[in-house]
Amino acid sequence: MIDFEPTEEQALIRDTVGEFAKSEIRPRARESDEAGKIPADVLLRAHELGLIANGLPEAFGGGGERSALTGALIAEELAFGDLSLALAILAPGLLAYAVADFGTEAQKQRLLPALIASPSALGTIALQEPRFDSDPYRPRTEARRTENGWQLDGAKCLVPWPDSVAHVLVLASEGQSLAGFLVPRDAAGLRATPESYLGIRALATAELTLEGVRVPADARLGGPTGGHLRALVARGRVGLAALAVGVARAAFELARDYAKERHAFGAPIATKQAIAFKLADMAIEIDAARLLVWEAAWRLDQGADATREATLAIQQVRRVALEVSDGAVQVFGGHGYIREYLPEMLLRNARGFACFEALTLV
Amino acid sequence: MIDFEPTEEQALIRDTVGEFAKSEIRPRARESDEAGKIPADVLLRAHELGLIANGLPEAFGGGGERSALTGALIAEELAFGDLSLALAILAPGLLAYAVADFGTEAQKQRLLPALIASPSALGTIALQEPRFDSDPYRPRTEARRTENGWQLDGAKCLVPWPDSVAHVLVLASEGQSLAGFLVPRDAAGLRATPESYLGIRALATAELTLEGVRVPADARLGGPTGGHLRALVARGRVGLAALAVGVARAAFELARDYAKERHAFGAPIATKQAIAFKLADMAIEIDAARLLVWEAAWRLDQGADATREATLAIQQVRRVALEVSDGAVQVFGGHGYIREYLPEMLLRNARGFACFEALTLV
Amino acid sequence: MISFDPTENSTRARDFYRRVALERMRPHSRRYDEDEHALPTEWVEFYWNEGRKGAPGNLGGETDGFVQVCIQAEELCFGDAGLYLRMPTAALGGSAVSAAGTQEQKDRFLRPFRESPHPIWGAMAITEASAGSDSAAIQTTARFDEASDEWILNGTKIFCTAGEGASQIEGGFVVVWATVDKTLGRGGIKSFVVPARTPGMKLVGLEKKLGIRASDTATLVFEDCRVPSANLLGGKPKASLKTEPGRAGDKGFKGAMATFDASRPIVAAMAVGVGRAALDFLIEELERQGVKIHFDSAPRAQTALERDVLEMIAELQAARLLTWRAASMMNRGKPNSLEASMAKAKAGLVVTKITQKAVELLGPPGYSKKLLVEKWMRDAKINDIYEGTQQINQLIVARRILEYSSSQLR
Amino acid sequence: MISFDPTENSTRARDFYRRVALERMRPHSRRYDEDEHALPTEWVEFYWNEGRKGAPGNLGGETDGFVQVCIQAEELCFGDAGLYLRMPTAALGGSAVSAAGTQEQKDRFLRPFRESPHPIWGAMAITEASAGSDSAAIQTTARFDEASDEWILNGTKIFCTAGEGASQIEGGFVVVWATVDKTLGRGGIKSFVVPARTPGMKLVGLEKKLGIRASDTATLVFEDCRVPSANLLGGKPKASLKTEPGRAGDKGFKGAMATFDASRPIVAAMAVGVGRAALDFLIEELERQGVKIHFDSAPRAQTALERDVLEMIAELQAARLLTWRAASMMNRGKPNSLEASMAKAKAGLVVTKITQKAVELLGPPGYSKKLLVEKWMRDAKINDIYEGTQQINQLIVARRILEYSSSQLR
Repeated sequence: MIDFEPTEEQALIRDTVGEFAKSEIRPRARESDEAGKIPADVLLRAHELGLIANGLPEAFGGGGERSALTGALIAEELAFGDLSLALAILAPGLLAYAVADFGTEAQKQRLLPALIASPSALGTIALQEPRFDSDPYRPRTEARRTENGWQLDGAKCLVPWPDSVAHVLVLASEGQSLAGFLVPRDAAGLRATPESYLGIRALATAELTLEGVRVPADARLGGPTGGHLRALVARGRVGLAALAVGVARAAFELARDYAKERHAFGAPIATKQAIAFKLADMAIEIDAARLLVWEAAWRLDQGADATREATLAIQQVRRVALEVSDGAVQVFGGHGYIREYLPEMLLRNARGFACFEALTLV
Repeated sequence: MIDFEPTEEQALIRDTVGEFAKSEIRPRARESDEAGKIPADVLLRAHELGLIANGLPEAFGGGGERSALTGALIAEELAFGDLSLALAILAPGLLAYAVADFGTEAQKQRLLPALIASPSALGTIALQEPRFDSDPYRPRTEARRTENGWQLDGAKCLVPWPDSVAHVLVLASEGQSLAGFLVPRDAAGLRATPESYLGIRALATAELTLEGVRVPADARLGGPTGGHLRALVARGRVGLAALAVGVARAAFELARDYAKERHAFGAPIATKQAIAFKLADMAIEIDAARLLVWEAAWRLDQGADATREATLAIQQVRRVALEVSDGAVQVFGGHGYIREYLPEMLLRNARGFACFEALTLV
Repeated sequence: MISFDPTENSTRARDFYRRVALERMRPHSRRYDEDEHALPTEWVEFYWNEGRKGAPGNLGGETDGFVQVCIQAEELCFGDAGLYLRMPTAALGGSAVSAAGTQEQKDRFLRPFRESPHPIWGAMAITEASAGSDSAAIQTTARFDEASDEWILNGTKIFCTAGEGASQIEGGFVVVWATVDKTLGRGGIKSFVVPARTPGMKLVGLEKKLGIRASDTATLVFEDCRVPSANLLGGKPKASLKTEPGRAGDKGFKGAMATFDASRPIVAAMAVGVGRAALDFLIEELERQGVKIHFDSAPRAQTALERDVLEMIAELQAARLLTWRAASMMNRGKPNSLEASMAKAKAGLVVTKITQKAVELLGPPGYSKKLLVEKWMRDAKINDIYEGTQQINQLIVARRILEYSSSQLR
Repeated sequence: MISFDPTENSTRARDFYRRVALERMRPHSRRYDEDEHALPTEWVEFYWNEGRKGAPGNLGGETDGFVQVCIQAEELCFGDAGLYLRMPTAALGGSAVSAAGTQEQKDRFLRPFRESPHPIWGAMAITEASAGSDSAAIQTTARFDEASDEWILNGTKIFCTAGEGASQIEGGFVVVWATVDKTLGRGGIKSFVVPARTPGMKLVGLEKKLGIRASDTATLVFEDCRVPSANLLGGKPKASLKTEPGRAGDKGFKGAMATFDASRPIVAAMAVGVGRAALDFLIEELERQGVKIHFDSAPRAQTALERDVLEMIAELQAARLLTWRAASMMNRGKPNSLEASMAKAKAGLVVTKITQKAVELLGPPGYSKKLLVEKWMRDAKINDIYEGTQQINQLIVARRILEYSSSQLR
């Protein structure tokens, strides 16, 4: 039956995370952006919520409650607090989810227990590439068979790269198909360079260059033949799209509240149709985008292919997040342009969704 | 020196044509649209203004005052009156301008005197093709050499087709290059079917099918080797773009005046920012588009290649004409949707610029 | 629980009405678009005798409630929005009676729609030349005549959808908004049920429109048009009518207003149907031309055409989901005025753009009368205008999100 | 005569300032973007000693007048908008003095900009915490003290561009807007020239901004800051100051306002420069990547990338031409308030979108600090905001086209 009400449990999780975002994340957003650093204490408190573990298999210490829809609700709330922090908080899931979804039994047993137990991210995923035409389905990074494994060559960027990372899942083209390879941080031929971007400045990311990186046969996610990772992209887009909705909502609510407080020509600027209608459009676009994200997440939870829905959602949300955050700067006027207020940061962060192709966040 | 003031002579012509459009064309716009017919008397009075002849070579009875810029000023004013009528009024120039620009001396002598003298269009031009990917620079219609001339095969549409037409200039791909061929109306293998479109309903247009149409060697515009017609497309786009500006301006002025008269909630709707700002954006976009058209026209008058400027102008104006006419319907509300008022017709006409690729109107 | 899974009932209804759309409406689309004021007999007869019964052998069990109603409306307008609006039903007039009428009024006015041997129509008459979005400005008056115990209506109504059928065919009726006391502004406006062929109600004209031409948009004049006091929607005992006419049939007006919140999701669904007609055709036609739309191309490696189509698909689905959400809230008995206006605003805008874009992307054939796409572009535009214009719905949304009254945000 | 042909003077100026942009500004762009409040010494010195002299061996003959000024501004902001705003010039303060000052005031305040041995700055201080677009709400007061024949200023000004240099470096000055009588609203607002280092004028802070970080945006506090009566811009004889302070220096305020119409085309040209920096880079980079932009592809056969770039080129050129038109009207001595606001509104919006799009189309590298595109996106956004926000300019345009007063359309 078609319905749009989360379950009571989902509503509880959403509200809990929302409260956490409001009281713990948002107040630290600006300082983290200026310092280019994630406050460790927030990560620890977030870990206590068990958001990631909850969605991973019980067999390896998780809660076994995997749901992309629930994940989308969580991601939106976290990003409503702050995008950099949301990504850092969800980072421990990047590799864990990929392994849980596509790994062989052996790979799960080898990696999941630690990934689930650790408060910090022991793994990450390398998907985007430093090119204008970066293509998640057809990476330029190549994997070629060697007699006893694989050789990887190429370059990646925007790879979440906390110090705790021990393994990176590198997505590469293996002939015509998309495959993933588990590469140890210290693998020979792998070089990681810290990056600096317009936005998500608090999040540590790296550009990776892979020159003749050799990995053994069991490093291929899903085994030598399995693990066709196209489905990973759809899942990765849903998570990002949910984050983008959170960023847009943050911008909208700031703009709405400011417009009601700020007076010009003797009345709140929100009483001017030019402002009020802009806010109305923001609200409509955000709700519309969220529903597209939910539909894609719901399909994932049905075990259906969500390539189409995820693509539509991320494409829509990419635009909406930018327009709404830009609109928030506009509503704030001069105050939107200075770093004393958040809109300029939201605009910088929102633009990031033009580069992030997919991250396994849900 | 960079300047945006027409010469006194241009201003005089513009105002004369503008007055004609207001008093003679606009009042007949609706009836012509409903009847699907151009009122002959308007064409005759328009002919007396000598708008076309004025721009054609003196040697053949013209005024020798050819200027794309002046032509753009005229086209905008006529289309401000009505698009169908503007096209019908300018139709006598379609073939004449093409021959004057690209014809051999012999072709000019053979065709121009009659084309210039006749009040009705003895010639027309066939450029658009009935395909979603119709491409003015690379028509599917093909011209192949025969021992004593050329054979044409293909299909054309949106060909202005008054009864008076005796010759049609068919644009075709001759190998890699774009060439034009003068085809008599009664040529064997040429079939003309009347068309009916969403807009420009008063203008008679035809779909042409050419099956093994054979024409002699001297039918090729510019002679067997000359007459490279890429430049014709740019000129044809400038004329259309100028018409589109006129349509947009008509829609804007109707909306502006209606918004000042129409009251709702105790005040003219123009006093609502939502309406007022929409009108402001219309005005800005129209002026911006006009300047792009002028620049392209000015380059033509300099004898420079205007491919780039004409493409930018037509692309911009295509969007602006649609948005402004749609906006006018919106400002009129329910009245914008009924045929008692003009906005719905302007919207239908404006959409036509998505199909018209180029017409030699200036 | 969040779910995008229609019930079996909805699926059957969707398939049934889609077949109706393609087999019973499309074949007549062009004819009744051109023959503007003709009655589409085949369609009207079919709908009255079979169509309205819905999918044969209706199932029991779970239904999507109002969402299913939206799905049906989408399918029928996927067929033809003009013919949809010409369907013999009580339409908005019926919604007003069910929402605000007394039991007696419901029986009296709605039973014929079940029992009449021939097709009949209901309609709602609100708009006036100088009262569009601003219904408080209504000039049509209703005077109570104690002697005859009747209301006497005087005024002119325009843009009355289905007004021809509802005013002329025995058994139908028009719900007319009129003021019993101009000094009371909105408070003085009541709605009255005027049965078809009531003396004093005259059909003086039918609009010539850009689109939805199969639908009759009437101008109705009321000259000393008398209806029994029992026809005041949600009527009050006569006594109060004399002493305080302002308080008469309050439920009537509020209820009639309420019908808009209830109808907006359906209107939005109708819009989505028109948009889908154009979009589906575009995609099929492009495929016939060898252009396939991919959902997995890199954003910066797409063709302009592909990106346009992806945007159109996403926008239409966004409008559909907003519509379903607003409807599902009604299933849960939640107030949905904000969500209904969001859906209406988004759907109206989206389908206007989609259909205009479809005409463009198909090139000259899209602009030609040979295809129906140009008609769908004309039909779609009404969704930006009627049942609350784009701007009115934005205004409602703005007021709700800002928590402003209609006096704080005009 | 309509012409798009720049004079030889303009061409030489354009080439000169383009070289300055690439050789003297770009090399410092990243550093002074990161080192936000540092003085860009190399640039300031170069500009003061050489840059401002313009193209060597200036020609006589025809010039494009104000259009040439716009061309120069575009080139320098093509270099770096932040550094441009940090140039040692009298800037808006200077425009106010030339537009509204008495001859004596022009000599006294502008001569130093020709003769000072070291770089100096001028600035205009209008905005206050609670008076942004709404300058009538200005709270800063000016009280006339007969005894000392001085004006006494009290209040706080924010968002004062070049306010650090203008308030701190001997020889510079700040034009301050203040009210001599709040009851007079706009009529009570006058402008006063406060020389740098005047006691009572304090620099209390510099904003940390999204972009144009090389430019100093100051908060200035005025505490019993005294300036001689002769510093009232366009001042009137003392007598009237006592009897009717409201009428003092009317020319002053109107003139200061007038400087906005005069400056808007230049501000629009600055915007175009920033947009062009991003667009030119995008096109060059795409070519390096093997993507060529064609101007003759069929609309429905374009790549999404190609169409985006064509739109960006068209939009930027449209903004440039609106700008030149507004400037050329000044050459002809025509009022250009409407055209100036059109140019400002269009340019601000266009370059905001173009730079945001350029970041997107370049993919991750565009988002990275390795390139300057992300900086240009940050710099560009100011054009939607300062010197009259997008909305204010739309409002001005709307009033002009509707012939409404500021009270009829708020």
